[in-house]
Amino acid sequence: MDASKQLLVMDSSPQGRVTESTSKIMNTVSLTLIPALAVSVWVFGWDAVRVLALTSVFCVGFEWLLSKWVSYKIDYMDGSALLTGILLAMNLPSSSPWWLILIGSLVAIGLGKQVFGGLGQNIFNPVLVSRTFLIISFPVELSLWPKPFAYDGSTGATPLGVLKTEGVGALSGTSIGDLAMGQMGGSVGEISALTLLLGAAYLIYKQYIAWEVPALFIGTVFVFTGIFYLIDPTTYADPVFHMFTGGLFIGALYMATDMVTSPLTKKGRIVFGIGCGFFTAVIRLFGSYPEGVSFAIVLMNGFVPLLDKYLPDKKFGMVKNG
Amino acid sequence: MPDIVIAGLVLGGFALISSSGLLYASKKFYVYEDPRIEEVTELLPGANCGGCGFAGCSAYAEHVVKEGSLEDPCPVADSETMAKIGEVLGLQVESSEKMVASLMCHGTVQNSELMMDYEGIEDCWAAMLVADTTKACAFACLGLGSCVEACPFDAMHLENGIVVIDDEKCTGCGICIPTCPKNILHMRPYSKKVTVTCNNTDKGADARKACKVACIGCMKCEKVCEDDAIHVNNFLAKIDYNKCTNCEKCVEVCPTNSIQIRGQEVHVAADV
Amino acid sequence: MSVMEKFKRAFFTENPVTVMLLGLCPTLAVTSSAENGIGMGLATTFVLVMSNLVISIFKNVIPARVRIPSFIVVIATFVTIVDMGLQATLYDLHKTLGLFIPLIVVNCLILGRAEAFASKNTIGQSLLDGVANGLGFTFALFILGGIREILGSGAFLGMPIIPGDWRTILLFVLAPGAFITLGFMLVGMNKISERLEGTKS
Amino acid sequence: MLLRTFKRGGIHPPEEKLSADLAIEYGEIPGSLLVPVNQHIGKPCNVLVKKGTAVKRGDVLAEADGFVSSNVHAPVDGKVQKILNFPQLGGQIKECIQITPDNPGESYQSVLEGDTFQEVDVDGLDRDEIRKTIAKAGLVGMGGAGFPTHVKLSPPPDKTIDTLIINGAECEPYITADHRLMIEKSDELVRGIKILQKLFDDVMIYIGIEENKADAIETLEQATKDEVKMKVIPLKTKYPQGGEKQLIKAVLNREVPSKGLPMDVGVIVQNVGTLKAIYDAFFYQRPLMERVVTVSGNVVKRAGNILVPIGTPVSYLIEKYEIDKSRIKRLVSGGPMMGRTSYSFESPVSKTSSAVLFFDDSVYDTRDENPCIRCGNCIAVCPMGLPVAQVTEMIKANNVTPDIKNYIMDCIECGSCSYVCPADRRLVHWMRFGKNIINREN
Repeated sequence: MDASKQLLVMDSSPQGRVTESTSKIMNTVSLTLIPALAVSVWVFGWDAVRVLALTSVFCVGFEWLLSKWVSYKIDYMDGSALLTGILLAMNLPSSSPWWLILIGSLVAIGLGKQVFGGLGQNIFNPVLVSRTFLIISFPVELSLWPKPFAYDGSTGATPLGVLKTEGVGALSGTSIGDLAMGQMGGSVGEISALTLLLGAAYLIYKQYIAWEVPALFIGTVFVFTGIFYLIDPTTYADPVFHMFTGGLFIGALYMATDMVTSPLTKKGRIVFGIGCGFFTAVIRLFGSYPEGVSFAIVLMNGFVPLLDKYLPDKKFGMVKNG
Repeated sequence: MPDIVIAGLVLGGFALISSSGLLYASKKFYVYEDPRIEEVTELLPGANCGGCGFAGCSAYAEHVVKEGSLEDPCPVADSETMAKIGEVLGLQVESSEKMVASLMCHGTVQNSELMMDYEGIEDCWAAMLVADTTKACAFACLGLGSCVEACPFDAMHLENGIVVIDDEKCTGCGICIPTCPKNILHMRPYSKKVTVTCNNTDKGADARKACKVACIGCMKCEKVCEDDAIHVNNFLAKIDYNKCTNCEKCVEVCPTNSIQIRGQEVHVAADV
Repeated sequence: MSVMEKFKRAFFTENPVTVMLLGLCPTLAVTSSAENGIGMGLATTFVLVMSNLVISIFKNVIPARVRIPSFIVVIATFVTIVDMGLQATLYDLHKTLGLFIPLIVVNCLILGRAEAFASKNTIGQSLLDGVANGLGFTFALFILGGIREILGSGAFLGMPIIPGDWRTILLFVLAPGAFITLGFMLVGMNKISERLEGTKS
Repeated sequence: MLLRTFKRGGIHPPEEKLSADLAIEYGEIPGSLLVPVNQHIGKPCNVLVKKGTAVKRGDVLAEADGFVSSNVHAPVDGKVQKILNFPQLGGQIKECIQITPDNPGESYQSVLEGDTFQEVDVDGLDRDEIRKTIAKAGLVGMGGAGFPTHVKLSPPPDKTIDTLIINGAECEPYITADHRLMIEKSDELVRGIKILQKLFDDVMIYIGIEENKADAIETLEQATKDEVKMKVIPLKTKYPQGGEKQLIKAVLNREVPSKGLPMDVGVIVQNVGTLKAIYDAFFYQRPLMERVVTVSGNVVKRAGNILVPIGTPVSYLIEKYEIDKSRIKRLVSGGPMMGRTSYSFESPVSKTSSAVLFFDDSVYDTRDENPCIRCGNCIAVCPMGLPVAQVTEMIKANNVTPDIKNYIMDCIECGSCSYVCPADRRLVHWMRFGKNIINREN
């Protein structure tokens, strides 16, 4: 063949693409987590950095190892494994020992993602699979939450934990402002609602995540807990407290909106958001675990294929014109 | 021991009632199934390839038993198996020779120049939506492997931009034939190794320009053939396998190497 | 078929649990420890062997159309014997296995062997088949229970083998752990048989 | 100004209308023309000429075979050199009639000036006569699909047509051929529209133009200001505004039913280029032998709109516009969103080639398909409301179920989904492949 002859490219239309790519989306999501991470470091000290570094290295590492082993192609540097690592760090207490992080990363990448066939194929959010796995398997480690600004490693319960064990009375004195800024015990990323909101607002602006899911998620929790607060304020905490404590914000803004495990259509996203909120509130109010966000999201993840199938968008031309 | 007697009587009576119910049901709801269907199914290769046009081997067995004839034989089974199936059905089966799929093209990228840098979906039909050919010859094998994908017996492979068929692995099921958008796969008897490896019906000069090993319709093969087995129609030679005796004279005489012996392909065209 | 081949098939190439996926209900439910796995497996083996024996003896007497109910009656008889026998001799094990002993009746492995093998073969062959498949089943349950016991409670056959200050993964003694472990056992099994087939051809 | 648009989906790719302000130029007659025999959707034509036949400009080279077919005329005086199969713009190989012109190099403008204008009494025209003239002139939809115009204008008697929409949306990037026609030939267009108006009782005419062509809107509003039943509708700049179904939705808020045609909602849509051709056919007795082609892309030194005879090879345009051949990686006929690639520089311009675009790798370089991350962008932008991600996965798995088929057949192949896919999945190609699977089954 004549090497100097230049062959024209033949391809199907369209002859153009947006500049988006999978790794760009993943990396942007990772970048928007920086403010929340900064607050975590401020509150929990260098331990938060340690957890973050370990989860990131382990998650990317496991993805790399699995890419050698499985029969399909894995692009371990596309940012998705890194994002899983960062989000996993945000779901763990900063006091997590290294082996816990190792197991958590393996579960997230292996069991949460690659057994289903890799990126895009997993039914459940890998990070939350890992978190629920760890909560069930290691109840001791996952209930020791470091106290804010106590860089000495002393631990205590989260506000929700206090609520569950000691009742509403024990909560007097916690100010909502402190909670919103993140001055409470909790896992690395779940503490500062405002910075998470900041990051997510950018993602919503970039249309990487749908606003319906977090809005309805948080709204449903607020309404549901509000109803019970109005019925009996001595037994149930007020809805604003529920809104700003625990993993509700990171769950609603970053976990429930995960592209792979949330519905494709607007209608599906609305049902998904309300469902997540409902289950979170039910678990928080009546369940045996103090926090229900991760269970609720994993539960609703299971419904996503059904939502996709039975709540499609209206097809053009389905209405007969008179 | 009155207790055990009562228990025995109760259970026994219950058993009696139940069994009469079963008896009634077995008579009332009996469905006759020809036992030969199972026999035939067991004789069949069991690959469930679908080459016969039925949904798997048992569906084919049901068909042949119901029809009581072997007019459309299992394309994969050898003649011995078909004879056995014939025995089950009480039929005489003429032994038929194994057929294999054969590509009527030798337009490797060396012979027929690639005309484009195709970057769409790796499938011949998908490529046909973008362009009618990928090579200089409009009749050539596209070399994207729709048939390779479809072959259930791993008998087809891509080599140098065309499909190469392994006669030993090919069972002659014929699944690949309709998967070719260029319609250049056909069946030939296993023992007849001489094939025309071209499907270009353009005039000689145009065909030659498109591919170095194209059939130019020069009629030399037709003249040399003593068995009246090869004919040129529409500038393309075609072998009648009922008459071909594998004498290989046409192979020797072909000026463009467009008649080839399977298993001994000449890959580069002769300089004419 | 030789005895060796029979055992190889039952243990490996056609293992009831990891290849045929038969009798998964007891497999998943009672294998929280290796001991439970063995107990369940042996109880099933007993029922399997005895029912195979009886069915192969009476195979010519049982009418084809009512064979399934007849098989079930035979199997149920032996399950009742096992249930009572365990209650009398190994009360603790009986308590852990609980409902799953009576549920052996509906284990498809037993009915499957009765239908596919014992009702068509000689007494000796059927006995051998029962023993081989029962032990294959027991073997799979033992492995599954063993893995779950080591990971979930840090012990093997009741003996602690992991240093005391190490944590065990609680999830593995719970039901999800059984599913996850079985899943990975199937993966491993497929990988091994793929490799063996590769060396053969 | 409240701009009309279709509601669902759509995208806004960079407009890149490089040649929007450049007047239509006239080409010369090239040294050799390849006139494709089959330039329309429908039955192929019967070739009437042989090698060596001398033809005059306007002679019928190939005759329509049946109703859904269209004549092909000789664009120049010359001699038939050869009849051969040749790759077209768009990749297919079709039969072509190669003509060696008598006067190569002659300005096409002077050829056109040789034609004589003849006033036609529009009111006196008979409806069948109009359709017959249009059929004889070999008119096809010049927007890209190439459906014979006379067929489109002959709806079955049970369909009443109350609206005629003139499609001047030109929503594809780069293309400006219709834009320039609307500015420079507005009076001709209006006269063409008046002929169509005769075909139907009491028909309202809307001219839909995207707002990024403000000068065209203004010119046509000027030209139609005395007409009661003609109205220019400015539309929002949004792709695919010019898709037939989307245009009807935007202008009239009527939804063409799934699997239906515009005439099911009482509408016929015509491209502005077709109207200019109708004008030529009636007032100059000139069949469809030429068209305005936009030459653009990112490797051209200067873009342009040029009027060339049909059959002009692309290599002529490359020479005329001094394009560096070695930089061309993609040769696209039509717009970048729906246009098809071609592989030969000798491919001829046909009745449906609205633009010839030249690109290198920097605009779009094919990347490998990555796994779908279910972002849902393809579904959000689909103007037809199809669950693209799921449908294409099913096609890929070769699992085309009846309800999937329903979705596939509604795809208009606008390319919005592929355009926004962050994982570089070839969604349109899969959709087209799905249609192919369905066609093969039938």
